[in-house]
Amino acid sequence: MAFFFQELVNGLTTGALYALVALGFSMVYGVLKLLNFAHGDLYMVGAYVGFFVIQWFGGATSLSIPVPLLLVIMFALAAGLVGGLGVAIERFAYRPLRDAPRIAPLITAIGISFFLESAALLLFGAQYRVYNTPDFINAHSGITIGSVTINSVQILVLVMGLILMVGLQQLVNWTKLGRQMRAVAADREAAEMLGVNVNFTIALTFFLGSALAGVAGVMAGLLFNQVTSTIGFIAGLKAFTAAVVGGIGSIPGAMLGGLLIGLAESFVTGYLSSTYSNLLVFGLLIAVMLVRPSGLLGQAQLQKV
Amino acid sequence: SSSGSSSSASGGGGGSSTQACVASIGMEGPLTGPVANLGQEQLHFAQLAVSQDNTANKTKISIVQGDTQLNPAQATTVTQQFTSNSKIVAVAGPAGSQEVEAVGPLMARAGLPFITGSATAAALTTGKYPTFFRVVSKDSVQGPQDAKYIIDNLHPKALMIVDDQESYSTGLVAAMTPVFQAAGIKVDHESVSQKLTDFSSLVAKVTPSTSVVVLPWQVAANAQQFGRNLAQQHKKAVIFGTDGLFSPGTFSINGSYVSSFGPDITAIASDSAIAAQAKAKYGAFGTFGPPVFAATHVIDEAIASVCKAGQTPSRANVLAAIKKTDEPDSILGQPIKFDAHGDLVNGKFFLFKIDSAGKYQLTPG
Amino acid sequence: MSLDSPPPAGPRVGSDEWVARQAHRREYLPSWLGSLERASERAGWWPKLAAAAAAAAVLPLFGLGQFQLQVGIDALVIALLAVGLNIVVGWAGLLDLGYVAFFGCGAYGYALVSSGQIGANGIHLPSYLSIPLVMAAVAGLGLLVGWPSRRLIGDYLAIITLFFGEAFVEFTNNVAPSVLGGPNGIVGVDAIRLFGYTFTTNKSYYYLLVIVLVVTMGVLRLLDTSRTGRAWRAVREDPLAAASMTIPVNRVKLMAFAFGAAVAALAGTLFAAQQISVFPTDFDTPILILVYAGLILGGAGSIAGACTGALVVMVVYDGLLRSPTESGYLFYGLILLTLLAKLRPWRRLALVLAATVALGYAIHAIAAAVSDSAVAGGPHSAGLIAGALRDWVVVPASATVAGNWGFVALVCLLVALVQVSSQWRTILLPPTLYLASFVWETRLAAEPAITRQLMIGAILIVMMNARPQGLFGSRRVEALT
Amino acid sequence: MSDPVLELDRLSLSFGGLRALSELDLGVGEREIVSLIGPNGAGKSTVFNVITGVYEPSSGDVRFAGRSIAGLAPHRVARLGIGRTFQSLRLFLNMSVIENVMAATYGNTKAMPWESVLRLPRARREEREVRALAEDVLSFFGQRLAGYRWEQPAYSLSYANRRRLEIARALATSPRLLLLDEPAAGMNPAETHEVTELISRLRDERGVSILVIEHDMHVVDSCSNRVVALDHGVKIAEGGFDRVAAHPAVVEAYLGKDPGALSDGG
Amino acid sequence: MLLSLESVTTYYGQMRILEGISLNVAEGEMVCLLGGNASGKSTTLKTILGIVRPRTGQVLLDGEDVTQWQVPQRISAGLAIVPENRRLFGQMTVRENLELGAVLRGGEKLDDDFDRVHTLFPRLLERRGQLAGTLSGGEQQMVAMGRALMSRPRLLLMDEPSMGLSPALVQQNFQIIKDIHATGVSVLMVEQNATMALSIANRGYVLSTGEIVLDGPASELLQSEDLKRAYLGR
Ligand SMILES: Nc1ncnc2c1ncn2[C@@H]1O[C@H](COP(=O)(O)OP(=O)(O)OP(=O)(O)O)[C@@H](O)[C@H]1O
Ligand SMILES: Nc1ncnc2c1ncn2[C@@H]1O[C@H](COP(=O)(O)OP(=O)(O)OP(=O)(O)O)[C@@H](O)[C@H]1O
Ligand SMILES: [Mg+2]
Ligand SMILES: [Mg+2]
Repeated sequence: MAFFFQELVNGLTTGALYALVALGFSMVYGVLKLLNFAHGDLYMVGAYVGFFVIQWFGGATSLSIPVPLLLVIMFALAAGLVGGLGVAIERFAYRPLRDAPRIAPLITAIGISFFLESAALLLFGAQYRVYNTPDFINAHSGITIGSVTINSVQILVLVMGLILMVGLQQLVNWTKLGRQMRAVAADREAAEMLGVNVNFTIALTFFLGSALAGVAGVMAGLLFNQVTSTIGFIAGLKAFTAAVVGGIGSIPGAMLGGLLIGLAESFVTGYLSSTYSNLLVFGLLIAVMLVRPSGLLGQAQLQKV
Repeated sequence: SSSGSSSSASGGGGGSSTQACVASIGMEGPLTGPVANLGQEQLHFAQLAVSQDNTANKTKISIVQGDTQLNPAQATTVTQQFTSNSKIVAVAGPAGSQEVEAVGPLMARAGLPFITGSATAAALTTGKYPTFFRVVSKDSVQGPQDAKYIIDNLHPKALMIVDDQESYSTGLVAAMTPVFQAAGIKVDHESVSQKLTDFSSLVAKVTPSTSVVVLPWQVAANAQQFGRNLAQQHKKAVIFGTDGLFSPGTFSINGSYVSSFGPDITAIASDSAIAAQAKAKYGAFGTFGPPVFAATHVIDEAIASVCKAGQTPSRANVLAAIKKTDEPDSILGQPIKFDAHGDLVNGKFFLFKIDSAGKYQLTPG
Repeated sequence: MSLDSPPPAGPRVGSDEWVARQAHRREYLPSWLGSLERASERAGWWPKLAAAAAAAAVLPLFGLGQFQLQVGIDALVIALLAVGLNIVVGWAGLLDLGYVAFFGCGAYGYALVSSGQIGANGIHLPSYLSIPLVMAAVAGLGLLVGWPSRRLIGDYLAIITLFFGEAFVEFTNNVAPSVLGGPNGIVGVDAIRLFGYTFTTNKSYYYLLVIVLVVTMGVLRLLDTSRTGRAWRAVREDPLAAASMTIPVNRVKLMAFAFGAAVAALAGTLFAAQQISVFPTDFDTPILILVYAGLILGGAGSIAGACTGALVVMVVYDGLLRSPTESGYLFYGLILLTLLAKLRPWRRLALVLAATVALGYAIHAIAAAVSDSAVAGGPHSAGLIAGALRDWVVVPASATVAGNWGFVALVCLLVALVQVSSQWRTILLPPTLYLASFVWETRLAAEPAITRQLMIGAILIVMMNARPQGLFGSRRVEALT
Repeated sequence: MSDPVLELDRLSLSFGGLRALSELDLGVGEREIVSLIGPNGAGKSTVFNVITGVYEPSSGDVRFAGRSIAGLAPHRVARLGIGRTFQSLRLFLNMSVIENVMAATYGNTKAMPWESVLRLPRARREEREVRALAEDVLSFFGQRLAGYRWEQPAYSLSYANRRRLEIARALATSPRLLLLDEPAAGMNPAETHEVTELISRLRDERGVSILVIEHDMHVVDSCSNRVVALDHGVKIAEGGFDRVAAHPAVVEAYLGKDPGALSDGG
Repeated sequence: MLLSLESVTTYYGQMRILEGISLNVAEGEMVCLLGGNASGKSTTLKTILGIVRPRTGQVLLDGEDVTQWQVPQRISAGLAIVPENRRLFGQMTVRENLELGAVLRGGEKLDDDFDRVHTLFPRLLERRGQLAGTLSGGEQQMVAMGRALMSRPRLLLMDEPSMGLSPALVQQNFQIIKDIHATGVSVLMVEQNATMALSIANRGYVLSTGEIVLDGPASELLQSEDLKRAYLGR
């Protein structure tokens, strides 16, 4: 039973991380119907930002500021910078393609992904950069119940993930801004006709989505300790999967999808086989999709004929 | 001044002929893509070797980069690029055994010598690729040796062995597993993708009786994370890693073992200059660079010796010179000499145990 | 077909002449580009294919080396894949992200039945049996994978097929290593032997691929203009309307999957035979990306577009960008072309170019006067470019850090250029151009492998922005629902 | 009424809680034009969707030429001989005008892909026939869809011509029964008049039965043999135009108290 | 003059849709724009609102050149549109749709505006919590008009407000338009239903293939032979 709970905690933590990345991905999809394959690379940039913040304040072993402050700076800076990067990308690469066939921005997104990944390789080098989280966040200071351990980084990830997800859900559903975002998502031209500043709204969505990716990147750095230019690919893939399985464009769906994948991976590895874990997880997700073709929480497209 | 020139008895000196000794070396490795960290390290050490040897030998050797992304099809294209470039007289690389399998025939047809610093599959040196050499030992030597060490010294009742779904890793696992099984040890064979960075769920599977986890991986940072996950879940198993895990500063889990085809060049007095230079120029490095340094150095010296003999450094001449290589010492802390199939004669292994400060201590074994 | 009823003249109250006057209302690109546009609109499809085939056939006569031939082969394989993918994506409108797995299945299938892998002596089927067999088997697999397309639409189908693609790599890596070889793949695959001729050399494979590609394109063209092709496109346009017009939508979608898979398998067999080996990593996402890039850059929905796009992408990515010299030409060439196309009038172009040249010499002179080491590096480009730029671009002795910052500044400047007014753009252009050159010579040319990835990314972004519908794609209207 | 071609028998359908159709009986006879009228949201288009298999009825039956077709897939219904148009146009916009029409013959042709590729006799014959059929149905609209317009992409057509093309496409399925959903919507009075004539000609020259939804009373008045009025999925009146138009429930729910008040007052 | 277009030419991509259109709407006037399908009526409205930009020519509001203005700016200056096909946000409630109409009026209380809309369309008060997508066609049209009124426009642009509505609703609709006009809002209306539109408008323009081919007072246009033949003929 302890084993079960241990795998549960592990699954929830990675799942929360996937969910955050998926959330940003899904938001962007919501307003632009764009599969932003560069989303994972924004996450990678976020992880680098976190790493350089640690370096800037003296490195993991000799921090010159208190850890909470460090964390705040890391998250704020990653959110801001990566969010800004997202906005720039939207302005530069996606905006000219707003009215193009849907598949065109897909290739642009791949181009962006190539570009970001190799730019990181060029600027930061190929070697793995290491956070050394345990040196400044005591990994053993978490909660231990029986033989199940939840370390403090996992707690941080779970709590922050939850807060961000709920906050975003509130923002989209109950604020004027959220209403504008939903309006743009539903019918861009109609929204524009009402005076909604479509460019601003889309830029804002990109900012939020990318900032989430940045924050998730820092969390991944804290959790997995390492960052290199290629970590974005897998993260992007997981986000895409989570978003689609949950029902693409739906915020609770992205959360659910992320958690589901995290848990599935954890339990499949734990109880079945790590060798076939990806195959089995894929199989499971395919089964989910076949039962619910528009994702777990996605509404079946109401097609009025 | 460096170990390279001081240790090389065969080459040395430099081209005394009036003509400058000009040639190019192709460098094949995963310079981008998922394991760019390995490829870039290899490239950096090749560049270091060439610049040192050029100064020492008064040669004008340059490097042509070929990015394979550890993908055999790309390696084929790169190799075609190299074989059609007549200036290229030898190749350092490619990195992976699959790639060697893919390009071996092309290299042979072009008479282009190639020396890898990391392809260790046993099947490569059965004589099918006459221009192939390697400065590292093969799996069939390292695997059983490591397994024997583990059995004799760590006495596990059960162990977990995790491959990373690359040819390097699966090769070693295939060589080790029978030895463990013959010794009656319960083996839990797992496998994870190199791209995975979270091992907590795998670590949860480490049972209390599992006292050793063997990680024949290429990405040291992943092993570090594995070790941390072990500690977080209060698991006591000892990590036994191979070559890729040799990476002081990155992999530093107290009490782990690393078996490596290269020594810790930072700890070898004669290598300290190179190590310092590499560190200053490119940052931290692991064990994938030094063998490529050695490979490149072998080529450099071969070219220099051809020039010195008054001949043009053609592929055939360089190939002949490489075959004759006999370095009493090298950056790898061992002599370099090839057998008829291109394997290193008497390839050595170095075993390190990591202490609580993260230092790699050479362990006799 | 009668095209002779003349379009009516000027507008009259209440009459509906839009279509009639459409041609007169269309604006073409300026000058010679416009004439090219018209000319290519007029030329027929089959003559164009014949001309392209002839060009491909005579190309090797101009002394292509082994490398160029290899690039040609790679490009032709990807083109074949893109043409096959066009059936699924371009015609049937199904976003299939697992397509490359069919390629892999074709290659592995051929490798298994044409090597020593299975059994004591292996199976060595003759090519005229193995190729159709593999194609048929993979087409069957296509039906299976396409099965979810009955229920899933759009991006939901995309994810399922993406799983399939990933699963293929996982499968070949992990399952039955004694048969599939695990990460070590299958080596020693037989050459293709047809009509008593054994294809061994690169040149022979080049010609084989040209023939196969041309025949495939021809076949697909015939299919496209038949009831099957019309049904595919109808399903893409509006599945419900298609169903209401007697088209069995699911069957037609599955057929697209099967045909696409068969073409991919064909490409796979040729690939395996030419490479003499197959490995799981050969069929991973990067290949998929290249195929998609080619298809969409060329214009999804058009056979010619798919083929041309793929050839362009591969020749650039695999051929030109691999060599630092050529990628230098490409870099400067693209900059010049962009300026030529975008900067109007000519006077403004001349002004910008002159300012850039002057700026460079000035900076170089100042830098040289201040410190020798500031110009000690010398351009990294080879050949002509280096000569031309020697006294113009500043390259410090140790330039990694300066180059990196330059790169960041360059990206920022480029983003800024899009935002500012046109006067500011003219003013900012010369420093941007100079900075671009600086970054190239100090940093990018020194890292050809990384630069290759960077450039292909940048090229994809710029090309898609310049022509969202692709090179050959015609303007598409997506139904407003 | 002669033998009915189409017969709806106590047809009901709900969307969630909404009862879009309830216990609807309706028949269309051979060579008959029946108009379906009713306020917005009455369930008129839903009737079409149930007949053509887009929706499955919750209860009740649909019989076409004596055979039950409820729950059949749309393409099967179409092959049996029911052609339709859509209220919100659903053309194959990026295909040419003639291809739009030719595509609709898929179910009535048989050439396999390889026959098409090799241009075997059957494929060639079918292709000839299909083309002839397409030209024939397009020529039904006089100059409107003739000549140079065949090779134009459908998106380049004007709205009215798109409506015509939808009708042509439906005709190409060789239907016995044609379902037209607001064929005159978005057309000006002159064009509307043309459509009215066209509908009558379809019956007279092609011998098809027609069920038509229309809001324009002039159309309904001048071409229908019989009018059925729906409200909230329930039939509220049936019969000749004059009778239905005078029916108090229809006036109340649909026509408004004072038809023509505004246009007369202007 | 409240609104005037001066030889406006508009393109969609490579396609020229409007060819030098000039038209005026005075304060308090109701003007209708007629024309065959695809003659560019909607495009004209979109050009006025700023959704598409003219390549040449000017759009003037109160004599001021607003050609380069963004849509929000123009809406603040008093324009609003009831778009073709209503274009409601189906997944949002009626209330949210109305609120979006006042999107530019940050913060201030909207109660007065809601009251105004609800007195014009009492039905919308009943249905304020319902998802707009589930309304009947006529109710949707009411929401679209109410939504446009939320921004307190001086000039209301209407694109085929009676399209697809049942006869009863068409009449009701025209009555509402008259009411709105009576409250002092100027109206520029695109309509297929030419007779009805001209019967309540002051002036009219006729568009054909992107050019204005006829214009004048509504009563004169109703008599025009050309127009009769093309539109009213039967
Ligand atoms: N797919 C669907 N899901 C849910 N409700 C639907 C669906 N299709 C139609 N409805 C509802 O069923 C009712 C009848 O719709 P229908 O389209 O048949 O009306 P109609 O009579 O054609 O109206 P109109 O004249 O406006 O076209 C409406 O309330 C509509 O909202
Ligand atoms: N977004 C667009 N992109 C390209 N072409 C367009 C676009 N919108 C409209 N068009 C074209 O411009 C022309 C005029 O369209 P517009 O919508 O202005 O006509 P309209 O007079 O409003 O017709 P309708 O009576 O059908 O509403 C049409 O040919 C149409 O195809
Ligand atoms: Mg309807
Ligand atoms: Mg319109």
